[in-house]
Amino acid sequence: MSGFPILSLITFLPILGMIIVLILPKEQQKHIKYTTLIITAIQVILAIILLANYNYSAAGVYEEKSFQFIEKFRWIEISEISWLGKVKIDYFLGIDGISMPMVLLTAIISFIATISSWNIEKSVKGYFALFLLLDTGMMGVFVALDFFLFYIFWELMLLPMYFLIGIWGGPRKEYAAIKFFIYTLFGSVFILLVMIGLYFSATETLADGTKVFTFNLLQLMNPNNYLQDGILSPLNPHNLRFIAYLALFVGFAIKIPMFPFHTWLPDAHVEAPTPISVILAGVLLKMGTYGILRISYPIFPEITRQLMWWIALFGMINIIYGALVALAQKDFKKLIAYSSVSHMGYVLLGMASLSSTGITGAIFQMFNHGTITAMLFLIVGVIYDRAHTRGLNDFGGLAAQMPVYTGFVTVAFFAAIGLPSLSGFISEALVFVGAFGVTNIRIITMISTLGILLGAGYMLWTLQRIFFGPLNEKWSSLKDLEFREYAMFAPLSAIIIFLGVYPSAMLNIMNTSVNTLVSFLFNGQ
Amino acid sequence: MTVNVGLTHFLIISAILFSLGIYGIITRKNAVMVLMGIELILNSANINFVAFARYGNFGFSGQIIALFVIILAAAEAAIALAIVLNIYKTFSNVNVDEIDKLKE
Amino acid sequence: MTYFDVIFYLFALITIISAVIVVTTKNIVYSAYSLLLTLFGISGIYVLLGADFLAVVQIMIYVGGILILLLFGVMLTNKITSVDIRTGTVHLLPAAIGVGLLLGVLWAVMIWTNWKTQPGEIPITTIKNLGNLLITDYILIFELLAVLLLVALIGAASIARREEEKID
Amino acid sequence: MEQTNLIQSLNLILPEIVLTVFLVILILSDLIFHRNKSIIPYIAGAGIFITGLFLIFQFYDNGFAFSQSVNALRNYGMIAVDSFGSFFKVIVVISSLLVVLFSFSSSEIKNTQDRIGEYYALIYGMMIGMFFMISAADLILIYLSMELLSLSSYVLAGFIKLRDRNSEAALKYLIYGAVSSGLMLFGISLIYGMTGSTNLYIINSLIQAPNINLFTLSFAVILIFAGIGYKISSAPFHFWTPDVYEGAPITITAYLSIASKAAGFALLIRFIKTTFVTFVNSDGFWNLIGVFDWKSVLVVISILTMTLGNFSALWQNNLKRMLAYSSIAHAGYILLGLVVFSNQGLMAILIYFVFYLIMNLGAFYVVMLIANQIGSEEIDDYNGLGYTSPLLAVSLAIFLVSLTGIPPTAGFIGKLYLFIALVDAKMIAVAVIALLNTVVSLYYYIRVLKHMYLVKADENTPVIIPSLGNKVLVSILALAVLLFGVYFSPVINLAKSCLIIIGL
Amino acid sequence: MTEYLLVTLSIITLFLPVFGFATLIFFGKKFPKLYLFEVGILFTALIISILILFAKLTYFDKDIVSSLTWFILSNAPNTGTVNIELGIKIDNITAIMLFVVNLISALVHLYSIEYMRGDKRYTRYFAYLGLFTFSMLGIVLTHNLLMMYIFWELVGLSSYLLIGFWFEKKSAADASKKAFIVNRVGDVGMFIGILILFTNYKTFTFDTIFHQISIGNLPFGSEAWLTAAGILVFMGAVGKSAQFPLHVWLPDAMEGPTPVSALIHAATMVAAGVYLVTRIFVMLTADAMLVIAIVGALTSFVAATIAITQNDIKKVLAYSTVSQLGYMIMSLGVGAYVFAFFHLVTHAFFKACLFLGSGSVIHSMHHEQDIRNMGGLRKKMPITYITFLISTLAISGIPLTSGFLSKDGILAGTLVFGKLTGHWLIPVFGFTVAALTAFYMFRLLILTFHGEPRDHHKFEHAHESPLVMTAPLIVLAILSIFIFYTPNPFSPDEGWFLKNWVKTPQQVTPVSSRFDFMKSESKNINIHGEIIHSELYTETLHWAHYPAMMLSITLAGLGILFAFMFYQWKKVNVDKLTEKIKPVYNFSLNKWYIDELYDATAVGQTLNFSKVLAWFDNNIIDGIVNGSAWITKSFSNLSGLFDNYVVDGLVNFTAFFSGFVGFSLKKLQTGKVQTYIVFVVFSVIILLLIFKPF
Repeated sequence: MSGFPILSLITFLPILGMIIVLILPKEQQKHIKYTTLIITAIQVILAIILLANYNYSAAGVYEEKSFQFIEKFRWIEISEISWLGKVKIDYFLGIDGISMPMVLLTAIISFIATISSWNIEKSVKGYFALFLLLDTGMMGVFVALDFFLFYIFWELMLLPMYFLIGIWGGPRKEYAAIKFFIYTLFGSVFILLVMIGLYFSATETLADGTKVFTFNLLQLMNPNNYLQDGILSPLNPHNLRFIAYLALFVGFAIKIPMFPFHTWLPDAHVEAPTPISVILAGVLLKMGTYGILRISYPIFPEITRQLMWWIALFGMINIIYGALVALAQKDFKKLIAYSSVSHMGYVLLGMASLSSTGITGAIFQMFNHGTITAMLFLIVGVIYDRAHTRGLNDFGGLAAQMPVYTGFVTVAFFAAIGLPSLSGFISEALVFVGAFGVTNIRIITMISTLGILLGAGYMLWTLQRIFFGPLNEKWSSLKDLEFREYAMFAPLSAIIIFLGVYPSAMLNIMNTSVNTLVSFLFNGQ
Repeated sequence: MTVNVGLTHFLIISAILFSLGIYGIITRKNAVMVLMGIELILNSANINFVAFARYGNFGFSGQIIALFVIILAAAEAAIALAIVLNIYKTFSNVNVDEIDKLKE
Repeated sequence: MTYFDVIFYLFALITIISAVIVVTTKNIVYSAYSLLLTLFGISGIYVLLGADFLAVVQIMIYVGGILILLLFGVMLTNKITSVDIRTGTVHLLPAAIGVGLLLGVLWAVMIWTNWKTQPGEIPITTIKNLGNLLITDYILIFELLAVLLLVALIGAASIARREEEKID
Repeated sequence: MEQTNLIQSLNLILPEIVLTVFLVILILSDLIFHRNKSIIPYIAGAGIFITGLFLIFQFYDNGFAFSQSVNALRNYGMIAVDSFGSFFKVIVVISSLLVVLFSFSSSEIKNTQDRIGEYYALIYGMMIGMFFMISAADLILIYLSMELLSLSSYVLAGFIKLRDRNSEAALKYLIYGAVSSGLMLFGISLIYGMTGSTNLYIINSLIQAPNINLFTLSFAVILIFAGIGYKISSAPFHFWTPDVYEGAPITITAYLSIASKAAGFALLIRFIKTTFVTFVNSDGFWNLIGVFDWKSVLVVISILTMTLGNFSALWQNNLKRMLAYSSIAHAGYILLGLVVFSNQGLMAILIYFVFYLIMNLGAFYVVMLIANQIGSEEIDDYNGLGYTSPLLAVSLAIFLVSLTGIPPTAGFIGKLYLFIALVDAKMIAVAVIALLNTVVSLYYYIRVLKHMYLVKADENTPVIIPSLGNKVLVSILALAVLLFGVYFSPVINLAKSCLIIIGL
Repeated sequence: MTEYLLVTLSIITLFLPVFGFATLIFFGKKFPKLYLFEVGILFTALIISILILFAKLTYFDKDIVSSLTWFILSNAPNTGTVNIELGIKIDNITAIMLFVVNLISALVHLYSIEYMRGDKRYTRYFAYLGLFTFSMLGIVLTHNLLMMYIFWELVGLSSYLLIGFWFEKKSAADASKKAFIVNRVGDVGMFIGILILFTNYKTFTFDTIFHQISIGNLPFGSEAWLTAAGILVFMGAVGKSAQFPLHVWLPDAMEGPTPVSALIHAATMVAAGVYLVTRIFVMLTADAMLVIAIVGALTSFVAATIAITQNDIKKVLAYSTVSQLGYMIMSLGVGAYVFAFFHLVTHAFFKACLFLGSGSVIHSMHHEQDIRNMGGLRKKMPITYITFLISTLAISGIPLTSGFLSKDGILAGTLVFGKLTGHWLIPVFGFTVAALTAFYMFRLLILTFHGEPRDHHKFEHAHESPLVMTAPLIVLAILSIFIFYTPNPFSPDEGWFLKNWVKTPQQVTPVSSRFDFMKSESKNINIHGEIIHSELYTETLHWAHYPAMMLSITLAGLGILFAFMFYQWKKVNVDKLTEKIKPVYNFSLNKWYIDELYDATAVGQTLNFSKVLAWFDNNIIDGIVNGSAWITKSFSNLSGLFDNYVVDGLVNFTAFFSGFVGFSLKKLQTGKVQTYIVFVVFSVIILLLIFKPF
């Protein structure tokens, strides 16, 4: 399936859906919901088609020809300007082993989130319109190979997110929304700056031999493309690459969120409506780490090598710190929020190892954390819909009341703890194996393993406080899951268990690309 | 006074007039007085033009410019007066410093 | 000390003193009249500078036009009970400081700058040349001024004209 | 001044002439149809449109008009017609056209139906003034055209009599304007004294003389800058802006915020480029004459302007006033394009103006439509508007987001090119400050969105149903913002072709 | 009988239970009778495992290994691709363990049918049992560390589920949580150990790792790391097998249903730790073994001392279990490999029997667990009594029982160790514990079954349990007779069990890092068909055989004697005695205050720390990063105006700052035009002075 622009389709399909939703009169809530559902379902199907046609041996990472489903054409073309040379911006999409899992994840999570949005009452039309817009933004970030395009998609998500939190959120929604917005914008202005800096440091040689400045990520990865005096070019003796790397890293770290930039996360999560928390935790957090892997690493390999210890250190802090803070939470959702801080720490640690095992683990962890945390937030949502409280101490003994629900909860929790035969274990194990293999971060890795213990600590404690012990009579009327909720939990649990038992399904996708990335980091192309 | 009157003397006059104009504009409450201050400024500029033209031997351009400025001053004065009248209609006084509904 | 000088100092004195009165006296009518003096003084200075036509214009337009306008303004915007219509003053101190500094700067500028000067005698007649310039080099500005006056006319009329409008 | 030259000159300023002619027509028809003046707006619109056509026809013409015969360097005219000027004139024309369209549905203007002729006549006056400002190459012409612009706008600012804030705006505008133009005139007189000429090109050649007195020169330049800075409302000469913008009728506020700002910038750029730049080197950077440190002055002023604008805007509860401050902030951003003193930056400015025109006018338009209904621009009256009148709210949101400069809106592209220019000139620090300013600006823009969407609609939330025409116009503007956000090469190409400022 | 068939069979046994688990989980609600299906499955599994045992012991001398690639890691650019393998290894130990696990599991299933009858989550219970059996078999069968770890965690899960089976009881819920987390502590160590090994050998498979070590390829090239790896992996065992200091979870685990305690917390899962150590035995350095030995000895002693004073029948058994596990670990530490494993098996049988017996008692006493309320039950429930007696004899190490054989071996081992290395403390511990064990076990027996009933009401209703419950008891009791293991009740060595089936493997650790007595020698003299470690060792073992036997019998006898004197014939007034030694008594009664210690230190401090951090996070980090909120808040209180903006999200220092700046800036906008002009004049002058060009 060459020719066919499947990536554009999967990216812009939601926009189409949004238009349909906007056209539909706001009374027909059912139609609006079903439209969204169908759109996202098609997305999932498309993602599966992508997977079916995916070439496992193609590396991608830095060389254009081995990217897959490439769509590339001149988007902005500005002919010769004497002092600036040609300006060109490409519409350049393509996926490799690093983005493929993320595309899958995005499709799945959006679909699940749509289902869980079913009980949205307030101005349904606007909600789903924004939801679909957000969907496009997320998908776009993962398929874009042009920095400019990437940035557009990256920012595209901000506004829908702001509204989705701000309008449909909890009591302190406005605060949370603005906080999220300001934080992310603050981060992305740095990205923007680095983007412009890179633009002036490297040129791409066109077919006709002319050199033009470029936003093309793959070209920016090639050291030969850099100008002698570009501010960010390695050839320039006093270049600003180090500062640029830090700026870029901060930009991404805020999204991850990396300690100490994580404080927007609990607020946003606690206030956001369930489906949005799902999206936020399931997909948005991954963009930070994805960005680092896709942009920071290959464009600044030498500085990456130089800073790996620090990245690992922050990974460790995230793991331990997140877990400890989670231990002290009284609010179910906040606890989950901090648990994702901790889990994203594993991703950082894995990436810091710069070994293919570690990075594979990191990407796999990104995927698994996506599914697992999504499930956890859905769980919170279910209980909140019924009881309208999230206090960990308000419950007790629900296991007897809602056995099926408890079953799913157990799966999710133990997956989060990293119980073998569930997907979480494999990725965490790979992260540790990879990181432990690197001499200078071995100690950090050893300390990080405490995360496993603490994780078990807060998760089981929660499980016990909410589901075990004598049934709190107040809740003796709670219903067990209904079909719609089955439909959200079942697929996720299935994925979690399947990948736990047969991880190759995901690992094979990444292997080639990750190896290429690692060797690129150390030996260049 | 030994030194002959030269360019500088005229310039000094214009400088003084200019300063006085500014002073008037800033200090006077009555809008009409403020307008008078403006007129002073314009005149001081005019003196400059004419004086420079005279001593720099720039031909008549200086005078022409002064001419234009005078005409312009007239137009400006007309409009200014109209606006002041309008203010008087609405605020029933013309004290510039009391007209501060729009602020911060 | 030539006649020229004497006359100059005379006019200068008139101008400055009356200008000072203009901006200091409490009584609006007085200041209006002393503005008249100032303008006279200035036109006299024009004469000294050999701009006779300009001097005339100054008197005609300023004294005959603008000053009258201003007086009308004064009259129309005050309930006239007596001749002395007082006006207050505001921020004197900042004005004093600011203007002092400004004057200092100006003074320095005026004295120390080496202006572009070259000897040349006062022409006999100015009107012809002025007329020439007006319709050659400065025709554009001349025309533009016409437009400006037109617009000013419309504008002034449109505002000053009294009619009943509903206030929204 | 021989005939041929005059003919050429007249040819070159054909658009201005057309404007003047239509001004006269307007006044006459105002007298003729004094019974029913409903036709006047159409005439006005038509006139502007035709002017636009003339402008397009000779878009790329360039040359000097009205050369002076007195001095040796005779080939430098009072007016320099070039594509740079044409570009800004087009901006002016478009904005005037839009403002005329706005005025159709502005309730404020409707109330003054029987003075509608004067209203448009004065707008014409402003336009003529701006046209001459844009292409003036002679200090006196600059001064007079600025005065023409100012006088008309004084009146327009106070056009709605008997509404106190209107008249107050007019008075303040008048006094402030008169003073700053007085300062400017004085500055001009000093320059005249030093060089004996008022023609920028001649001045340019003369101020390179060694014996020039730098102190006096810079004093004069600063005085002149006070005049121009007041027009582009850049700190510290911006104080009139919020008051006048809030007081004036919305159509006029919109017009001031775009057209006269544009004219002011065109004037500033031409003034600096022709007076203080000797040549443009191969990289497109301008070589300044060392007599006055424009770079640092402008850096300071632009940072001051944007910071001051943004931070004061944080506090505004009146949307018009907030937009006033935001327009100050944007003046700061645009100045950034100038401080790099390169064609790169100039291009960025041109691009920015196109987008700024659309988004700012759009914002004001929506504010006006809402004000027509509820007669107020207080942010609190916007609560829940997003639910009762979605179209307006959405488009306002789009405009504001674009003003913030977030993709995928045109505003982002504008900012992007400014920052590109800055980085290209290695002025990273300034770029960072500007970016942080953008973040700050988010606060107050987002506040409006918050009031419109995050506050639920209640019974006293107005339901605003704009007429079809308004709907169409708003949507066109909003879509344009989005469209240019993703496909902007035509604008870039246009801007690129309009960098010619004829000079030495 | 081909290898292939054997492998297939073992895989079938492995997956049968999990199949049962799945079925019950999904269809249990609809068809409550499905539990019978599960029981059936287990007996099938049992039969198969018997087949395997028979086949392995008769037809195959060498180990059977079979594996498949699970997933591929390609460690470019470091070293080529690494295959992560799943695989099974069947040697004699595996075969025997398969049988043991399946047997006890099957019996417990059978037993539970009656014991758990009427529970509201009846089928769920059997499902969990199935899950557990699966995981346990996995541990037994696996041939690599990763799978070991995986199933390790899975048994942890199933034990978590089963301990917390009656989660309505808070104590039960707590116990399950405690069990899992305490186990996790051990697992972290084990995980790091595994990491060390994998990082060096790029494989998880035991044999490959051992081969690498044997060819002198040490982890990070140093023996220290090898020791570390050994000890770290051993930590896993410390957790699972409830060794000191992580033994605290096991007694609490008694909150689970009694059959579960029998299966998981007595016979099989807790033994997994021992099994793990037997697996990695060959790579243990001298230091590692010493550590292990000491841990084992300590555990057995501590547990025994605590057991003496417990009054809950299950608690006593629990501590006896801990203590026995300590024995096994200790014996591995001292190098008595075979006896460790031997004891593992025998202990599995008689301890299961004891627990099921106690279950039967509790069942008939309507869930009365306090032995002070029992007594005289031997008339009411004879079968239970007999079987209980036999197992008690066995655990106390009285001749003619299996327990005697294995224990005696272990004690001999310790004695040898003491003689050869001079660590005499370990045998001392060993023998003391032997005495104590005999004492407290008989104390339990006497208080429960002998004497007069203390709670007559309960006594009236007491009755012998039905056949489904007694049958397992009988089976297990019989299996505690020596005859199944050796013809000569006084020399285990002559038994087929030790003679043919279980052999001490050869150490692979570098010679320099072994005990002297473990340095293998070329000279090969044949005593009982094999050389354990070195000739020296064998000789010493011979020397130690009889002394050890005598000593152990005497001590056990003494223990029993005291027990009878205290509780049967009341020669000594126990209460007076306890009064005399109150502090010691309380110390023992309160389990050495270890739980309290942990709560005070590790757990409590972590929680406090986390609270501190949470506060830190909410205030400081939030403060430093997006600015100190409290400044803003306090300011906002000052001006209600500002409040509006706090809500609007300006709640941070930058916002506070910008707000403040904005506030002061807009103050400039006085609305008085003349003020503006003052500003203009001044700014003109200032501009001039700043940028004056000279």
